[in-house]
Amino acid sequence: MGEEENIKLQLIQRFAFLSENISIPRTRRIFAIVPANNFRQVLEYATTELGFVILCTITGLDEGPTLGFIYHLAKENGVMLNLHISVAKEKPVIKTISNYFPAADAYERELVDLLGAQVEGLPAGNRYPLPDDWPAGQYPLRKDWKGKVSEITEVKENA
Amino acid sequence: MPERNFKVSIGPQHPALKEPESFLLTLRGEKITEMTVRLGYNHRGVEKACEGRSYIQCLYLIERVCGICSHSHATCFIQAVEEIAGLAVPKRAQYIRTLIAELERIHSHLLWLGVAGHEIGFDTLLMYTWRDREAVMDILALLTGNRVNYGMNTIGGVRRDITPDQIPQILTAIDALEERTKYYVKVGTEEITLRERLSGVGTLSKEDATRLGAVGPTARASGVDRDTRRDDPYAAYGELDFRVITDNHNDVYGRTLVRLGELMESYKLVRQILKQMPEGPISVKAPRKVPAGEAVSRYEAPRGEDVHYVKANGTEKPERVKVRAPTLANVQVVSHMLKDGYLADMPIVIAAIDPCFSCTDRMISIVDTDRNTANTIEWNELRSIGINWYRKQGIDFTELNRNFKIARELK
Amino acid sequence: MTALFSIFVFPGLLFIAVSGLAAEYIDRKFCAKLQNRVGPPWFQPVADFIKLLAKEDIVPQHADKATFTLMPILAMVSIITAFLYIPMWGTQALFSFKGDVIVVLYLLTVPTLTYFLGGWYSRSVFSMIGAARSVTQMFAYEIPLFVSILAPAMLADTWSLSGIAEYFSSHPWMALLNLPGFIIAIITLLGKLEKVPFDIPEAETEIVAGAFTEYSGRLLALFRMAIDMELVVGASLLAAVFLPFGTHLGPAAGFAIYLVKVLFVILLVSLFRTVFARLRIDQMIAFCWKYMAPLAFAQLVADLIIKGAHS
Amino acid sequence: MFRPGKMIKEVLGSVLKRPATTTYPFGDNGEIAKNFRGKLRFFPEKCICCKLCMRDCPSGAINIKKTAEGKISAEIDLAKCIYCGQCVEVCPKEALESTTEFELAQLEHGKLKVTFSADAVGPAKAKA
Repeated sequence: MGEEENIKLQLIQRFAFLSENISIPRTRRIFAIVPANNFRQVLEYATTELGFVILCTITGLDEGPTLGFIYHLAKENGVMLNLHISVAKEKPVIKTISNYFPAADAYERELVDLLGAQVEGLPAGNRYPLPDDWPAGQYPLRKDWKGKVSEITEVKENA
Repeated sequence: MPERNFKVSIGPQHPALKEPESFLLTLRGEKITEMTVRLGYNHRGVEKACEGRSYIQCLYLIERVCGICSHSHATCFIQAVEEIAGLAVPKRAQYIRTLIAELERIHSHLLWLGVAGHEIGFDTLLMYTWRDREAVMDILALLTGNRVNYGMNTIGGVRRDITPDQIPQILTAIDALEERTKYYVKVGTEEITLRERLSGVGTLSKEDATRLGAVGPTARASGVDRDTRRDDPYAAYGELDFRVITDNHNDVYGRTLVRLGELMESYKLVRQILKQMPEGPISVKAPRKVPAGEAVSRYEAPRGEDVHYVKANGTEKPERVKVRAPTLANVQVVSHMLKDGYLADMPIVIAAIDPCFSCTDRMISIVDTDRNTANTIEWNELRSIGINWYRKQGIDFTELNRNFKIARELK
Repeated sequence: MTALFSIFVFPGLLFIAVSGLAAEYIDRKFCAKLQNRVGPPWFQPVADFIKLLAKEDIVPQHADKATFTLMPILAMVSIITAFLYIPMWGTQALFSFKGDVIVVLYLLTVPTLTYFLGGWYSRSVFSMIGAARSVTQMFAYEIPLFVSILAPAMLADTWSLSGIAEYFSSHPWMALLNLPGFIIAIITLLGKLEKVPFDIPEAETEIVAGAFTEYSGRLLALFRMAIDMELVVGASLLAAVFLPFGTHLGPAAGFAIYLVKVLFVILLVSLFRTVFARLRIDQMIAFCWKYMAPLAFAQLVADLIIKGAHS
Repeated sequence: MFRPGKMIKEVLGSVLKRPATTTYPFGDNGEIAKNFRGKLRFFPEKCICCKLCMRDCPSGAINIKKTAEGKISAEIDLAKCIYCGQCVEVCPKEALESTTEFELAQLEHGKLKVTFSADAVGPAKAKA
């Protein structure tokens, strides 16, 4: 039995609700769909007991009615655990994980700026990556966002 | 030195920074007491743009996320796409990708060495390393056609094969570079002013490196033994034999040694790849539509681990592409390293993570002219403001332009 | 009439301006050669100078206008004045009096002070940091530089530069004794000229251009010219004090030899600035006080002992 | 172990060497890789107007249209082109080719649009 299977078993043993939601598409890759309420337990278990000590990044997804967040965790030996949570778009509130991973700070700010997630407990700081005068309520990575592209028009000679 | 607090804004435009980003430093004399970082000046909306393009178009867009590590991003992205599409990339293509990857690492590390020299006022080192770097740039141009943005990858393989007559040329260049790198190791370890400026600067303990999630040579110089090439092998790395260089100096000097060591390893790797490269096809036919699915791809770029996440929805275009460039993981680390350092060490500490902010930010904001009129000037408007300003000063380029035009037409 | 000619044309203003530009060219070209580059064409310094003269002068809003505009001129004037006391060919300077060594060294300190004042009254952060660094650095290099030049003066038992040149011209072997002093002087001269490894006050990658950050147009042109002239004057001073060879061959040959000596010093300066990294201000001060100053004093003591034994 | 001025030997050795840099324009010194992806060239007589290149072009720089029966013209916007060479790759008839021409700067924006049409003899190019 491979290490991935092992981790899958351990996860299911601890969290029964994960039994149907873990897939292993290839070696060293584990995807798990986690209910948003249980996310912190799973994260804590994965980081402390299973040795997933590296946070690769956090991906934000627009899934229609919900916003999805994938936390890409990795072990020192290259095994990756991708925890996928979904929250309602009307109230896209997630808790910060920067207490576990200080580096998550930047990734979470990205979610705030680009997807309009509300991250609870995010330490104060500059916004990233959009400019300070970016209009409120505009979230570029949402599927319904259509920024008006200002074309560089033809330059008239000696205007 | 006056003992009062200065606020110094380094950036968005500053000679020490090759790309726009802003560091607000609070100084007490020459010591940095506080600093905040503001990134995002290079935000070009690449991730959003990918959603409106087909996979092959995305590939060239992703390749242009960064000039220096263009192959890294392209390969990382293409690996994820191939994984979703279930394409079996031919062995030879894997080897060619690895070869370009290592050549890219060589040119990137030599570039870094020069930049590091420049940041501490040692321009001679810059001139010499960049001169020698031309050897590897020539090889890259020979193999791929271009010095950067190689365009080597395509979905399902690579676009250009390595011909037998190119191999001796690569080997000669690598031998010459190895000689030179040995010399730079000597310069780095023996030249006293260089050592003085690098040692004990920007220290980062192993604990902090792990806690803050440092990646790449920055982490490895603090004794964190992580390298995606070994830990999560991709392309041909699983079949190659190489050492992961770590160092325990925990400072900029250590980072220099790690990069120099990695250069030496890369030379060995290039020789190995050329020796072991199997014969065979270089690509498989790829479908235009990629079945629904998701994949995460990791890649050890010269600056550290690059992570791409691709989600496909069964159409020609990806549903979501996420790029995590190595520098973003290291920004936190820089803030930590600069605390209580000297202003004079600021450039080299920032340079020591080999920052690449264009990678990090990835996205010009697609300016919404309706809402943002006050702050945005159209190109034409800007141009006419410029021309009129000069006219007011009594300088008019119209005549000059006309003469120029006539001269060109005559030619 | 001849006095006016000497002050404005030769060996005064015009000559030193031309040789300053030539020195900058030689410095840049040689540095490029050392770095395996092509380097600038011969007219580059002149072209830069003319370009700057044609540019707009911008005085920052919060700057002290009078000080800001006065400083470049003051820097230039003090350097030209210093030049008049340095013997070029032969052993006799244009003007000379007892104790002119002190005056020349004093006049050569003035430019650093003008950088400080000009930078400080620019009221820009980078200028102020650069200005503060200029002065901090000055305290480190001035002492070894002074002492290393005073040592030959002690040996020659005179306080006039022409006298020193005269003495060593008749005792050429004595000049060799001062070789360590020459090396100290040339290293500290790098500090005075603010060149690598001591270009801390104008470290480009840290504080943009230091005290000169806010300068533009004519004022910057004057400052740059002053720095170029300082290179020539510094090199001439070192040549007169430490390299007193061929001073009795008559004006033509003497002048040629003078040029060779100055060229030698300039090339040494270029070489040094090519092979080192820029030090940090604390390292620079530690280096000057720990090594340069004691060595300079040792030179002085050695010279005194020899003088005692000689007489 | 520590040697101040470690590079002195190296730099002095360079004085008599030929400089590594050259002045621009290159003249005979310039060397461009044979497979460099520079300005595109289009052969109207080979084109079958399948428009695969237009579909794959990441920046929408190519515009191919039939001007008359059997006559095809292509407009390539060099300002938009990112010189990736994907169009050359995808073309089934080799009607497109990357040349080694790289000095493409123009004073006027409009001159960056290059039209290739079959009207003229051979693969001639007329600047719009």
